[in-house]
Amino acid sequence: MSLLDILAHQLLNGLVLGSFYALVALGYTMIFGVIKLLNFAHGDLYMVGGFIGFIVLSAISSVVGGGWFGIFIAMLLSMLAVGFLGVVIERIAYHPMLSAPRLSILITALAVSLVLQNTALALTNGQYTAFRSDLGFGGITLGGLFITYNQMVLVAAAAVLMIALEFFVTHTQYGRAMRAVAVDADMCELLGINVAAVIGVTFFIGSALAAAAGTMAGAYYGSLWYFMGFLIGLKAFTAAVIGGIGSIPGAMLGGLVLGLLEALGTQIPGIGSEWKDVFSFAVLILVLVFKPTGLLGRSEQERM
Amino acid sequence: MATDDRPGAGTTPALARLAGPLAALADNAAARRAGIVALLALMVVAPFVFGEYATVILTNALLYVVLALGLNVVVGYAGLLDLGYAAFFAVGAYTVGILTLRVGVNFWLTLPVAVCTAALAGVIIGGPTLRLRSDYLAIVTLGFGEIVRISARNMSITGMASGLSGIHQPWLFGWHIATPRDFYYLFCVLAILAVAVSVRLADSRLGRAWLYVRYDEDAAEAMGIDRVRVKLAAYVTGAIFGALGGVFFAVNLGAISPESFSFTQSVLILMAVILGGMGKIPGVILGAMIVILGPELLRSLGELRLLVFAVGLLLIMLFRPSGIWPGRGRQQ
Amino acid sequence: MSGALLQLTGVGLAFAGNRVLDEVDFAVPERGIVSLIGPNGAGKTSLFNCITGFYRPHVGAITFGGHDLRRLKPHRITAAGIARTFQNLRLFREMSVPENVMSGMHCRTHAGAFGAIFRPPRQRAEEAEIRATAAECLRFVDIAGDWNRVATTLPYGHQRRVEIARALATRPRLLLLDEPAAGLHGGEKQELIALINRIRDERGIAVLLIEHDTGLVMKVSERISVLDHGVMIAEGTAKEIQANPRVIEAYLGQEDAGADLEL
Amino acid sequence: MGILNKAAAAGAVFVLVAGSAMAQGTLKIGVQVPTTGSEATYGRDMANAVVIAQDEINKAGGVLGKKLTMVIGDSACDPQQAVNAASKLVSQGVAGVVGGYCSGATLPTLKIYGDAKVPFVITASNSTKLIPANPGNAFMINSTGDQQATKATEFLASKGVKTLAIVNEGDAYSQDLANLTRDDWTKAGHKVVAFETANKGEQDYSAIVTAIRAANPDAVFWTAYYADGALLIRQLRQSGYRGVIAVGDGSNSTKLFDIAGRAAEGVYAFSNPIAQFLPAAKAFIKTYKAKFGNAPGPYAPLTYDGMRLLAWAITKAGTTQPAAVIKALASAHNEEWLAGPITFTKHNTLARSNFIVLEDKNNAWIRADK
Repeated sequence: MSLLDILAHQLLNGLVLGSFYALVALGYTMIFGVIKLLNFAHGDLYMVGGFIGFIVLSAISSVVGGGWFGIFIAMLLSMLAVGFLGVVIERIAYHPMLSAPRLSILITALAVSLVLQNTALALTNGQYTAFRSDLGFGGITLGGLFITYNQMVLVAAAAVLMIALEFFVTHTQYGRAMRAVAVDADMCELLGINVAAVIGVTFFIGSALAAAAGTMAGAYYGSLWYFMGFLIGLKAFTAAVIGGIGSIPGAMLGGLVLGLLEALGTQIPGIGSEWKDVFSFAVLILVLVFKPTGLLGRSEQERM
Repeated sequence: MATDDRPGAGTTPALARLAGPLAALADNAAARRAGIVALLALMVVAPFVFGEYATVILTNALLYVVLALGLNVVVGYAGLLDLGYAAFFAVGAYTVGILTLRVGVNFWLTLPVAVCTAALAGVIIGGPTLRLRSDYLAIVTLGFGEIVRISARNMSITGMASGLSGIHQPWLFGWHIATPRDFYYLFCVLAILAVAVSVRLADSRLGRAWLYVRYDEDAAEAMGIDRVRVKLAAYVTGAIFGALGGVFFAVNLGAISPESFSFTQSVLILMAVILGGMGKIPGVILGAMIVILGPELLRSLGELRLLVFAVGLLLIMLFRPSGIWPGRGRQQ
Repeated sequence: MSGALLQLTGVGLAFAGNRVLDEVDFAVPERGIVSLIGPNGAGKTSLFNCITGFYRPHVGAITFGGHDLRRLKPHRITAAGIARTFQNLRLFREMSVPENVMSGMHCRTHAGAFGAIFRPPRQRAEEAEIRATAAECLRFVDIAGDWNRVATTLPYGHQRRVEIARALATRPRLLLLDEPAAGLHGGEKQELIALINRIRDERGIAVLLIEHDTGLVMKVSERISVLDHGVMIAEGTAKEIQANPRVIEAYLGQEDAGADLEL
Repeated sequence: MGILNKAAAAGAVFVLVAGSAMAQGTLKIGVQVPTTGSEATYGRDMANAVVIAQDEINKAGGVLGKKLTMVIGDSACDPQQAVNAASKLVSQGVAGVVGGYCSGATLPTLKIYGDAKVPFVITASNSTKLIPANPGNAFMINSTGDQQATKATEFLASKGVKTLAIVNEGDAYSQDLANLTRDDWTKAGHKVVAFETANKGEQDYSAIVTAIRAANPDAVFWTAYYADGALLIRQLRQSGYRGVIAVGDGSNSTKLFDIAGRAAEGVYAFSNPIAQFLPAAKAFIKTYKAKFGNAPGPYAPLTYDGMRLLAWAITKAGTTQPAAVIKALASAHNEEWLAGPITFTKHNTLARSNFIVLEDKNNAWIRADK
């Protein structure tokens, strides 16, 4: 492969990986927007979404097949289920904590994450679960670049979800209410906006997006693991920070940027693949220190 | 643990909760003293009564007492969520490993180096991030924890993924600390020192400043408290506790590897702090005991061990945020 | 007003393009008692926050005893000699009354972790001083019996006084009181007036207060400044202010506040 | 310090009581395996093999007239937990220990058994790092990582491979094997064109795959475990890579096929002797299946051998005296066991290499080196 081909391939890798990061990062950033919470459990919802998608697909594949159509149905049902799970988590665990000190709600979020992870661990005995589907390995060659159909479907699906979200947020009443709550929840309460409902919808959408990513990733990569949400949760948070936490376009951009940084970062001589995660976390820390508002985030007003 | 007889002090509520290991008995100094003496006596005879296996487990529990008390300064006193505490534990352990094995330094001389290295790491990580909103610290420390673990895995000086083994057991004034019982007593001393330091820190200008910043950053700042500096002091103090724990962990086990310093390790230490009751020294000790002795007593739990802890953590946060140890909640 | 203790010149502040303070000139003399009044949303608390470093004004100069305050962080400003109370009580919850007041001594003392652990004589002396000062400040504001209670469980009026004691423990030269009379009943207001006068007379501390209770303001203040929509519209003695047509206009714009001025 | 003396006396009585209880009827053998955690499947498989050996030995009259009872110590594949488990086994007075799966967890227990002078037959752990840490009481009956590296080099070279990419997972076992193979491969005069580390639990290996494709090696060698290996194999084949793919003994599980599916067709695996390819193991497989309902896993034969070897050594020594048992173990000389003859080197490691090569044909392993 020529250097140009390698770069093109790594760009493609970054795009695919970045799509997953972006979908998960969106939920992070939306939830942070409305209740200012770093939802540590978000990455685990991605994992739960993958498992539910797998269970659904196993149940329906005899009827609809295990191809992209079956996966699409499984993904929708998984989104629905995990969306509700997100709402339930918010109601049970976070809602009573909204007025408590920030430390308490952060620890609660961590506890929720651990409960989800360890439930999956107990159910799977810590083993990997093979996600069987009928996806082929076909693709097209563009010059020196080989793109599989799976990659195309995946990136397109992620793009459609993100466009739909953007439309929802800018063109619907709930979407506008969501943005308003993100700016000033107290004021919204005074204006008669049902803030609790807006928070619920936000959790539903954010969790559903994570589930969509989880199902697609499970099918695309072919395996599921109880701990698979941890790393992507961290990476998605990094993506959200790079894009500017609280900003929806920022999360999309951040996901893609991080995907590309990782793919290209491992090409830098001297930084082998073993340093890839150190590279990502170093980027996270540097962004937080030097540009905490990220690429697209608005600067927060001075304190008080 | 002298009783407070200075003017204007009395047994003030927050201090009382922080200070005495038996704060519940704060009103009765004699009962408290008797309790402490009984506890110390039990510590001395435990290895003879319970046998070697129990000694090893108790040694591990005492290590967790030290680590949890250190993290308690960060989380319980200053209210900062640190999810990468194992990183400092690793700094201490690797400092000993590298200096004794690769450089040939005497074990006791590595102690100050470990302390300085941990403090420096604390300043480098804490300095910039403690200026930001406190939530960010959680995620930055998580990232830092992973960076330390992965770096240890990839560098030849840290023995890569296999880690370092053959770390020599130290001598102390002619006493070769070698058997599990020797280490048990060493860790007893360490834990007692950690408790004493925690008590003194809590009842001091700095200890109060941590609480001020934790309860109301703005008001604290308006009272002339430099919040970044005070938080940094907590973070670095915690780092030093962690590193000292790591130093003795390394000589006790004789071998260290990156997987001992994983995220799960950080979470277990955090659980010890929260389950027992953050900010309350006896609570933290209880938490460390639960986290270590619990799984040993309930071996049959097996796979469910962490799930049980996780559910416990969630229930504690929802229904009793002040932790298991009695004492009024700090949350509301 | 050169030689003033606190001097603001042309201070301007804007949030997201909205002007909150516009070209504000303002001064507090040494040992003066000055009030800042104005309708709700006039920018009074914002001005406080500019002085204490919580907000950073976009233009203008703020000097205190001749030193520039603009680039200082809040805790440095406190150390420089400006203490404040908060509009909504901000006592440290779950901490006792003396513990709350001891926070004020933080910027006047030095012991760190080393002192806390090894307790050398110097640290012990300092600790004794902290406690003595806290006790003395509490006596000064006439809180005597409630020392072992958690501060936030005290009656409201007492909590206000604990906040003042806490501010006094920073040993300020200027004390900013943000609506100290809010929520107090008649008798307590009289005590507050006496306390403000004692703070100035016995301790030589200048006092700047924001207050809605114009009656109290008229009684206690030597000078009064009126802020409306971020602009300083009047400055003078109580009599001058009561007679100022712009002030009356500003207050009439606010339906319910007009009555206050009559008092 | 009167109290202390009394307590010491009480403790001594306690130990005596415990000791006399131990001397009756049975002989305790410790089994150190992970029964919880991500490697629990292997641990349970090993424990099952010990059960079979124990039952057979007891049926034949036991050892020194005593019945064997196994005591499981769960290492959880974690160094600290393994140390706890080992101390517990020691304090329970075991006459010897078999097992040891994760090398990282086995390593710190060597000292504990060494201090207590308990003979330890290591049946799976095979990192070369164990060798210098062995105080002399431990015996490794699985071939070590360097022997696997040698086997890999020989086999791949025989397939005409010139350029090799090595991928590990950053853990002690796979990093060790990767480094050893790199050294052997280069020494044999070939080239390692890519040396990569994957992250455990990360699903996307596309960056590594692209790097490998760019280096275009004749073969790719995955030195770590099956779960992530399957993902790598899938993504390599998906990207259009058509060269040889080989995996180390951590990936010789049939679960590799579950995840990798037909992408694993033709993949070579280096493996310790597994039951289905051992002529002597027919009866063992039958018993195992009858008792536990499934086929024995990859380390069952070795662990079965380990238990029987220990019993053999105790019988030969005629006593449970550690020094005598250790001497008897060291004297093993080409006796035939399920997985072949055992003779130890002066480092107490297996003198011969027991590695075999497997190949995936229609998602089942067949022998590739015979």
